[in-house]
Amino acid sequence: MFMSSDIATPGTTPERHIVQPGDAQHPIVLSTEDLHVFYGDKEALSEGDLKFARNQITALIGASGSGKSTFLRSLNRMNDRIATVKGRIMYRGVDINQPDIDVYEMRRRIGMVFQRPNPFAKSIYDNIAFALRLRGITAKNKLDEIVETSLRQAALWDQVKDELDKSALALSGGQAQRLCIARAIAVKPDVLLLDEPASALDPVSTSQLEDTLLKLKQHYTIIIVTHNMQQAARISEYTAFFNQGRVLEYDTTSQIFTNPQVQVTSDYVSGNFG
Amino acid sequence: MTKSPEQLEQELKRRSKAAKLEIWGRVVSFSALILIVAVVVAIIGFVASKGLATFTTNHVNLWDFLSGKNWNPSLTDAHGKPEVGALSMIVGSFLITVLSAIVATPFAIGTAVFMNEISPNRGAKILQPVTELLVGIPSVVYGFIGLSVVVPFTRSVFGGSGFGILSGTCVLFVMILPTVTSMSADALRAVPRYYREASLALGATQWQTIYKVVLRAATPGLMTAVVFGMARAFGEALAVQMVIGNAALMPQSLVDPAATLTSVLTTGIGNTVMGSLQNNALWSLALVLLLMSLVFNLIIRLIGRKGRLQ
Amino acid sequence: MNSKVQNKIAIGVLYGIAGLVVLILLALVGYILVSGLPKVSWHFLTTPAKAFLKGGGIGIQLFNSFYLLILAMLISFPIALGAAIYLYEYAKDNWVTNLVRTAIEILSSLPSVVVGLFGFLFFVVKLRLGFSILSGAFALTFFNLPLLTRSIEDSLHTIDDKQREGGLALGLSRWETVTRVILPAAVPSILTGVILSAGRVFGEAAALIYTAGQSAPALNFMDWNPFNISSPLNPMRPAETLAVHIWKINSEGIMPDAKAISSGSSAVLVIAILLFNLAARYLGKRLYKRLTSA
Amino acid sequence: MTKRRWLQGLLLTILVALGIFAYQTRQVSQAGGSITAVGSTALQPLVEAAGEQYTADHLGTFINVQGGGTGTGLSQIQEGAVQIGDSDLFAAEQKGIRAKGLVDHRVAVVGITPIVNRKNGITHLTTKQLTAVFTGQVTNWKQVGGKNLPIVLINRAQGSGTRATFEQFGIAGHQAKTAQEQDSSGMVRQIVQTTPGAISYVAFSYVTKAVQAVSLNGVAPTEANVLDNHWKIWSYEHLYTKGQPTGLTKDFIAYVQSPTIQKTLVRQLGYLSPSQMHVTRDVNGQVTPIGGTHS
Repeated sequence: MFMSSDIATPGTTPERHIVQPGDAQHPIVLSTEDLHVFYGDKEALSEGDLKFARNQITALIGASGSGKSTFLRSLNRMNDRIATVKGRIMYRGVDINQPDIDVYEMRRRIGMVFQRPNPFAKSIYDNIAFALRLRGITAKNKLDEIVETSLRQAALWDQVKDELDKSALALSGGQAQRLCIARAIAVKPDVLLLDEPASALDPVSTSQLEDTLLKLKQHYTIIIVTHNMQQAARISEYTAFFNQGRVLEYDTTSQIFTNPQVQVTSDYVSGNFG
Repeated sequence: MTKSPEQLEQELKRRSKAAKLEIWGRVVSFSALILIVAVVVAIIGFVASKGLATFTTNHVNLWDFLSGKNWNPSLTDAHGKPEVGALSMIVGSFLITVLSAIVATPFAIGTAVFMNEISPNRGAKILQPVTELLVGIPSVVYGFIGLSVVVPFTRSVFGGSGFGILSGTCVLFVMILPTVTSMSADALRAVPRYYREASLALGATQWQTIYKVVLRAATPGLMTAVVFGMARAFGEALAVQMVIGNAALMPQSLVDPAATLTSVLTTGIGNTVMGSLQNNALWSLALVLLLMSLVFNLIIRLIGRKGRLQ
Repeated sequence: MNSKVQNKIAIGVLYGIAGLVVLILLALVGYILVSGLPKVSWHFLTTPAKAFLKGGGIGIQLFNSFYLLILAMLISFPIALGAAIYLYEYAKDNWVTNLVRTAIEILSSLPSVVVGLFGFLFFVVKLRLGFSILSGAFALTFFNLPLLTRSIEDSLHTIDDKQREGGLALGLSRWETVTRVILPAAVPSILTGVILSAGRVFGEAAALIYTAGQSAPALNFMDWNPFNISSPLNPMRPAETLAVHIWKINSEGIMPDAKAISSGSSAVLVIAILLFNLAARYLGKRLYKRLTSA
Repeated sequence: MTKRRWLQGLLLTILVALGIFAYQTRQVSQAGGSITAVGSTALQPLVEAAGEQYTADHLGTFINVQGGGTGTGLSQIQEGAVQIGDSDLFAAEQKGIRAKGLVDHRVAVVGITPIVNRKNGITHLTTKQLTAVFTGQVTNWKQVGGKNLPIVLINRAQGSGTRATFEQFGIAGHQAKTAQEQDSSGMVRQIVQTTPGAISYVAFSYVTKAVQAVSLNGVAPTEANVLDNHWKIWSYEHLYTKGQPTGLTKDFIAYVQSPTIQKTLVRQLGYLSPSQMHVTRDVNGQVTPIGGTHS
């Protein structure tokens, strides 16, 4: 079922190795075609052609500056103001990289969580509820319900249920990050983009966060940028390896870590990089 | 979840409430900006048109204006030209601005360092409110305190009339102190905490950390604060006017009466007739002020750019 | 050892500087209060001024100052807020934006007498608003806008970009993000800016001499109908403020107790600004709490 | 949401209703009209006080009196932007004013005297000495019979009426040396009072015990001496109108010139009334005795 698109001459390792993920249970939700990202004249990302399968976790790995974050942020057009994104981003059959796409509506379906927890200077409750209110959900019981489910899904409910009206700024790093996840899933997105969500967290919080993500997978399609290769190995089904603004290898996570096809990938995952 | 792509595309292309709000917000905030720009353009245009009239309608030589030392617009000199030499006032303005900045800088930065690095608690509780309070004291009041305290003091210490650049410097020093202090504090606050931690971890004392790390890192911000204070000082009118003596003479010493652009402008503007040479000449002074604040601004910007490059 | 001594000396010097600054400031405020407070009484605060006899008060001027301040703030705050939002959140970082910023800052360093004269020629004469509170409020707006815009922009700058990203990632528009997330978080800092500029507006004289005027006709404090000329609320009446009053009696006052009135007024002005600061600080804290929690 | 809308609507309605109510119930207070007088800050207290009395007597009128300086007053009356321009000078003396269309109404006479700091040890001077002092020919008080103190000159701002009068009649038309300039009498007095060696000039009403008024050529600066022009440094205070005044403007000026004001306010504010004067003086300084009753 994997359609390999290796570009290589027999006997040597291929220069690129990209597979097609997904199956009947996990159809493709999001894919990029011929994606190029420019910062000014500088091309930060080229040939970023990837497909993402539903209810799976895909990890994007690679060295700093390899373009993985740029790629991720382009997916829900968070880079619109600072970069030029060319190519197509197909979301369930619709190219969302068209100028007349309503980015706000689109971002409600493709949510994002950032590297550093960024809870708003509001109460825990309002952090989650206020975006819903702006979208017309004002009934108190409905809001309460969504807040609770989101917090439960983010595995934060038990810790904060008694202090929902406390300022979110008082939360610890791990809690704050989970609040950000709860906030993102409260608007019921389809795809969840995570940009190194654990890099600012301690090991315990990190592992809690990973558990949470594994549970969230049932409901969402998750794409996560990570520096931490063990993390990628622990939670993701697929892994894409970025190098110098290109995707060099995309395969199942186990393949990438046990049997990488491209030399650079092999060097990177084995720690011989650079 | 089983929507056809067409259906989905339609949904995604429908303009959402957020998009509508966004347009509304852009329009509203842009109109506010346009309004301010209109105000700025109107005032600058107004000053420029009046100030340039001295040279266009009254045919004063620009160089005579900038280099002449005699300010007596109602009189004409030996050649039948009006005496509108602004040099003494330009020099006066510069002297008083630079001096007050020189005096205020160590105090302001010292206070900012104290507020930010040494005793943030006391800084926030005492210093900040006090400096903010000081900004609110009207310049008239500063002027009168200058008149009743500073001027007699300089007179008894340095002789002369007490009026002059020195007294003006003292008053301006206190007036720009709060501005420079609070801006310096902002600049220090912008230095990331790990700079300090890294330095302290290397065994540096607090002072070494402040001096070698924090102040260095904040230098562009601090310079901006000082230049901003200078711009303030340059444009201050009422308070300076009361203590500098308003004598349009080249300053011979710090305790002789002198004049600044603003003091002559404020003193004379009500006594001249709109459209006359005397009035236009005063507007030319305002134009010089405008250009000077442009220069100060460019300096601030240059410093800012340098800071970013570092 | 050496560096430790140096450290101690330096810290000591810094303490000294901070102490000296506080001392200067306290001496200043103390001087104003000590020379002025003996004059201040309920009578002084509530009676109208007298042109040339002793015993005049500053009641009307005090009211005018507050009324004018409120009006000026009501006009200038929304404009400055909007402009600051556009400049910081929307405008691209190019030469046009820089030009606009530079122009605004240049305006802020012009002596206020120039703004006052402009206001006089434009509002009082051209728009036929006459010497009135409205003309004064507009002139103060002109005087205030650059400062306020700049300070609000700075306040917006203090809020982390991550907060903006957070809002955008939830599918909020930039406008919603700014008004619902950024502004509430920036309230304390914006408020400080507003207090500072309010203080400056409150003490401003030169911009008002030619616009709001330097006479304070008697008011009927029982008449709150803004269309009546003797009503305190009428925006079309001339209104001498406290700062202008101080300026006026210091320059041409011929009442026998001019000096006492001037120092009394200065003390009142300083106390008013002090109260203003305290109140704004308190309100800011409350507001921040309310906006940041449910 | 709808509830909030409703509340907002209600609030708006109430506000509008209040506004309409207020507009309907406004007192038609300006039936008699309102006029604005702008100009000399020295003259402002007199016109203001007269205006208050006038409006108290004539309900429904409003006299708006503002300062701004003689130059402002004259340029605004020339523009026709105000009804009355207050001036310390003859309009013809002010540069940039075309005096032709303006009508002069003299409402007061103001005497001006040199004042010195009490420490200078000077009580009288001759015109020659005074001129020498103000043109910078002498720089120490001992040269004119005072103590050994350097002379500190304080001028009024250029264009000020007091300065023009002083230079014309006090120092024989000479131009005072460039020195400190202050734009108000109060400031001048305060500076002279506190600065040893200082000399300046103010209107009689600003003279207090804290400063020393100087006799000139043996003539003391008193009102009696002004009346018959023995004390020569005096000037008129003018209200200028553009063309002959009409309506409220005319009535108000007549009121200021009437004995009601001339005998009370004008005197209380330290001015003399033009009607008391035994002489008149024109714009060129030409003095004519009135009625020939005086020598």
